[in-house]
Amino acid sequence: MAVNVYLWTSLKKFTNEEDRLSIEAKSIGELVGVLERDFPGLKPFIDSGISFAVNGELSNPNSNEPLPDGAEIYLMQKLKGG
Amino acid sequence: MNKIHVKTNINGDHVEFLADPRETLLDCLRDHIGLTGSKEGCGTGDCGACSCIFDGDLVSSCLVLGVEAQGKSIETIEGMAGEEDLHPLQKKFIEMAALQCGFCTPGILIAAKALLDRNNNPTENEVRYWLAGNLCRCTGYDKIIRAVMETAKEIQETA
Amino acid sequence: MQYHTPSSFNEAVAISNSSSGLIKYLAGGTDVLVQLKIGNKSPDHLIDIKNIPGVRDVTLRKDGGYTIGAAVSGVQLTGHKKISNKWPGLVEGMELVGSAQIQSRATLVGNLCNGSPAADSVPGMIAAGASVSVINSFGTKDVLVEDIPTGPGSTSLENGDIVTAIKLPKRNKYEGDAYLRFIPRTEMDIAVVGCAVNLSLENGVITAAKVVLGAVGPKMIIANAAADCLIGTKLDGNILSRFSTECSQIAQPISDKRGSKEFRKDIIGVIAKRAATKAYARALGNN
Amino acid sequence: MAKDEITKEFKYIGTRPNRPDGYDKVTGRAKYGADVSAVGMLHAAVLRSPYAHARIKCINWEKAAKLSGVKAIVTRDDFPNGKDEDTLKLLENTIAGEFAYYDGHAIAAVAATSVFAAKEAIKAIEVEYEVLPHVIDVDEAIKPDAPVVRENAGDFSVPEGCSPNVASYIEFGRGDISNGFDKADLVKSGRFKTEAAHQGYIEPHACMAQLDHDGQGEMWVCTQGHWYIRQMCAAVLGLESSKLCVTPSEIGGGFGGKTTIFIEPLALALSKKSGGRPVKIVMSRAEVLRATGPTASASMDVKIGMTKDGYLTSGSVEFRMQGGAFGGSPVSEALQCAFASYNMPAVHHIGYDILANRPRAAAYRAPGSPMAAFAVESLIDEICTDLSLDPIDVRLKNAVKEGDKSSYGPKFKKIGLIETLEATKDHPNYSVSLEVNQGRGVAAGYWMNHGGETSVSVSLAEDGSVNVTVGTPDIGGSRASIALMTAETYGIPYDSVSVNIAETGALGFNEPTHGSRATLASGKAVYEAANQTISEMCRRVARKWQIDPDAVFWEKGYAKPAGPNAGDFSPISIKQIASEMDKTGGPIAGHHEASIRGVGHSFGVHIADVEVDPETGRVTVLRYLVVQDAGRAIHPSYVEGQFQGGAVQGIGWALNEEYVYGADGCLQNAAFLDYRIPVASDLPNIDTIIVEVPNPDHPFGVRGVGETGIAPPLPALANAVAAATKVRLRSLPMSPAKVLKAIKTGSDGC
Repeated sequence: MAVNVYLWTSLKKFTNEEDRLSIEAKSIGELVGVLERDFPGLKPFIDSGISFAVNGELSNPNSNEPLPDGAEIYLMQKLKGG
Repeated sequence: MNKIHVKTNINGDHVEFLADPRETLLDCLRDHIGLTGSKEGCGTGDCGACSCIFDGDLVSSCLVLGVEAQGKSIETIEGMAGEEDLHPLQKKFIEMAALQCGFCTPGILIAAKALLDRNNNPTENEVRYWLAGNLCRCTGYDKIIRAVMETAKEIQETA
Repeated sequence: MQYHTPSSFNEAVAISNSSSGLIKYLAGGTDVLVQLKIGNKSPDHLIDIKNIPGVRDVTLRKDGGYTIGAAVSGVQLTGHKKISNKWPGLVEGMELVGSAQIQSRATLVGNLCNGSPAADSVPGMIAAGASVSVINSFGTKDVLVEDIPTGPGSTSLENGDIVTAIKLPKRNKYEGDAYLRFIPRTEMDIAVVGCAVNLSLENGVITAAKVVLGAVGPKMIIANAAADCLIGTKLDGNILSRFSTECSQIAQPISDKRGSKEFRKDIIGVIAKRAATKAYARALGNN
Repeated sequence: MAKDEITKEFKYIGTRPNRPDGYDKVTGRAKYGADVSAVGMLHAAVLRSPYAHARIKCINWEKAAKLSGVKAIVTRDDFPNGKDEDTLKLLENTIAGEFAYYDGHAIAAVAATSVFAAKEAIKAIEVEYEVLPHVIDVDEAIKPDAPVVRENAGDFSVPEGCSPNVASYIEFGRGDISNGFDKADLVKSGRFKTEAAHQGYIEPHACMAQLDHDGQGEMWVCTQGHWYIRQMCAAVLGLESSKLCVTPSEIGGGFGGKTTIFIEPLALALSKKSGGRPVKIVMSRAEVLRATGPTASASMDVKIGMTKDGYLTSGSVEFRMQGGAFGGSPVSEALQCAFASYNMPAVHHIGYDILANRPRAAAYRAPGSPMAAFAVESLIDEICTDLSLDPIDVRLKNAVKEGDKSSYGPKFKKIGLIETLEATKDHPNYSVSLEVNQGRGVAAGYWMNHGGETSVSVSLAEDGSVNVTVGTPDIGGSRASIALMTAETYGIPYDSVSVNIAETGALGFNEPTHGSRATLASGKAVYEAANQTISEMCRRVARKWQIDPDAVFWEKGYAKPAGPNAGDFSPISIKQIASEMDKTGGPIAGHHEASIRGVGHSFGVHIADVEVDPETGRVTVLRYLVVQDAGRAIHPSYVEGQFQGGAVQGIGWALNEEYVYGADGCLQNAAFLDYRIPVASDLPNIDTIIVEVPNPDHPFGVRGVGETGIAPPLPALANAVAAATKVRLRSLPMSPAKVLKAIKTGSDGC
């Protein structure tokens, strides 16, 4: 089951200049594992706090909730609020 | 530093306290008498959160020394409500949501009361200028001004 | 810090003479308490003059002028109908000092003795030709208000001098004054520039003028050259624009957090022009 | 109540009852940060750096320690080392180590038996400084030869060759922007600058803390989030989190500025060093302005293309934001907000987070969004003017709607920008005729809103009234909105609900009242927790009726048989269930813990009418309108209050608020006298329209409402000033001096 992962431009240098990846993952937690394994340059970004938007909805990096097939996932910098 | 024995009247009660002459009236109200309703937002007379009535005059209690209270009569927010009920301004502020965080509210209520005691039919502009010494960061003043105007209207109607 | 409450000015002078260290006088306290809060050094002696009889009185003298006690507050002054009618410019200068809360406490004398070149009530007093009564161990004397400020935060008053009252001269028909200042907000700011204008008219023609500029020099500037160009006119033609330029040229502002030199020079002329127009209208109407 | 019922009429939601804490707050009884004392309490004062940048060579506090009444002095040496990087930054900002990084940076703290004694002791501490070069302005700080604020401050994201003051870098976008610009009939670009603004809450930071040598402590503090305080204090002091009990006082405003620590660890450390005596620290206003907040200052390059019929074809931004000596400016949020209102084929964003010798930027209401809105909405207005297009029509043509991809990627669900624009256009303010020297400005703004970690509980009292316990401090009426949602969920009167804000030991973790989340997130969690108790009540009634629990349903405060097949039973009220609960199984309570999602994005549109004095440059706001999608206004008065308060903060930022630094890098206007927040006489009434396009992911349709309102005023006023003067100001604040200069020279030099 593959999901579509979109990265922000400055991450491309760690993903062979791809800003869109198709990755086999059933949960965000699993996705993070794959990203860190295949693209180790992403690890510091993920470690420093990152948000995942799954079909328009923010999710936790360690979430075990199942991902819908073909989900559109955006990696986003962690947000602040006032 | 020698402390000075001050005898005064606060909200109708005889009160005595020992003041370091460097202490402001606000310090004395809050720290010696336990009346913490008057707030310190700046300590330099710029925000009005410490507003009190001092011998009939609206003052910033951070700009009055505690020792100056000797023989005076002071009204604070704690004395604003009657025994039975809130002051009309207090009621109107709650009803019309004229407060958000509530920190500036005691000072604004005291200042607004001082205005309405002098002039129960102020224009909106008069209210805005009178309350210019009372900073509020939450409300944008809109609901505060409306509540004061509405209270004035009610006071006139019942008078 | 020792706190004193003398019951006469003589007693205040005696306390002052017998005390060492930094001595401050407390009238309205709106500057002294701020200095206590943020200043590096507290005074050693604080002499509260408010218990002295007469300090909160406004009296009409035999010569027709008014004497305003050293502890008369802004609220008292603005509430005094006769002074407000005769010297609206002087009164509005005082009224612009701070908030309603400040007005209950602040005094003309305090505003003067604080020595700020931006003090709102001082240009009006100077333009009015007001003087102060000063007491010290040698006796009492009258000094023109314009001779008191000497620079930012400093005055010509010496240790042991206590100002007991402000004296306003008699007001005549067809005279009028005005004070305007510029601030970024509508209230609660220190003047970026200020200007007081006091005019005397005969048949609508200006016969005497005093123009005082605030916050554009180390102390208030008496703009005689600008005042001169008003004399003999009815503020008609291009007089106001000449006057405005003259005031801008006379001003010697500095750049600080409240405004640049250039901006102050620009707007002092505008404010002066507007103050002159207002003073003139008042003089015309003041019969 | 099911989610598909959100369009239904509500009985309590949408009404305007008195807030539960109203009485306390109008009588002076409400207790804020500085309002408590304890037996044996000490007062503390903090020594702060008089330099913008200095090496601290030596701190000699022996003389101070000998002064009468002095009980404890702490410096950096009293705090444990060996922290992770984030904790180290927090600690560095709490108390300086080797370097003081900004004017006002804490150096040492003293606890003494009186405030005066503490202040005297501060003066007696001797510090030897080696003054170092400093940098204040963001465009200066990014230059390669700028003074280095902190060595090796750049993180892994920073490209090679950047100034050492670049802390992080981000770049994202989509589409082909150069192709987009080619398709435009008009392409404009410009540089925009905003100054740092302080949150300006009227209550200075204050806390009272107590910490024993066994590591157990407690704290009373004014904060937006006491779990954050606990977490951060525990981290910098090396304490076990659960042993520190943090109780939030009432809070006198926060706006993002009270979501982190400043004095709190100092109070704990002083208490420990003085043998566990309670220590109170209350900041002065000058300390608040010098050492807390503010938001970032920004320098922003924007380029936008539009067709002559008003369609946006392409946009690019490069934002440089200075967030103080430790980084953390909201540059990525600003970038996300920049084009979020518009459906554009191509957008590109670059952002730099830059260090300067200023206090560490704290969150401030929609962090980053106001700056972005100022740059983008100003430039769109310039293009509309040049192409003679109506600014609302242009925004309607380009407005994002459900299903559109946002400028930063994810798709929008149901959103209300179009409805908001239409309501704005219909308002009478848009057609009032203007006179000479007057101008009208329109601008939109966006905030994504936030859900976040949330824990709540509800419990039924024996008389059928309900206690709700939440962990989000009430800054602007959230007790009232939470009580309304609770009343609606149960179908019981608003007055039968009490909302309590609990200390850290009473609930699971809660993020602060930030990100416009209190009503949204605590409300959603309370709805879930209340429904647990409703299920339990239905179960107990089912047992009583000896029917299946599924055959009992809840309506308007009563358990009822689900239908004729369930049996013929008289409904049982919550009161009766409550009165019998000791006999039917004991206490009835529910709780809910979650990371709340489904925040619902928030859009607002403002119209400002101004008059400009052409001789002095002074701007007077004549009329002001805020239109914003609230999703669902739970308590409309407090929603309006958020709109109005946000707008006025934005007006202050646009016109007169700024940090003024001297050549020495020290802050010159650390008082409300010269840090000029708007006063009552500066303003007209602020008109509001609450648009309600319910958030489909919230049980009552709520979207956060707190933050969006601060973004549009900056460009709305700039656009209005431009309309009034025919001169475009591209830097804030639009202080009289700057406006006058622009009128005289045709530009503000930005």
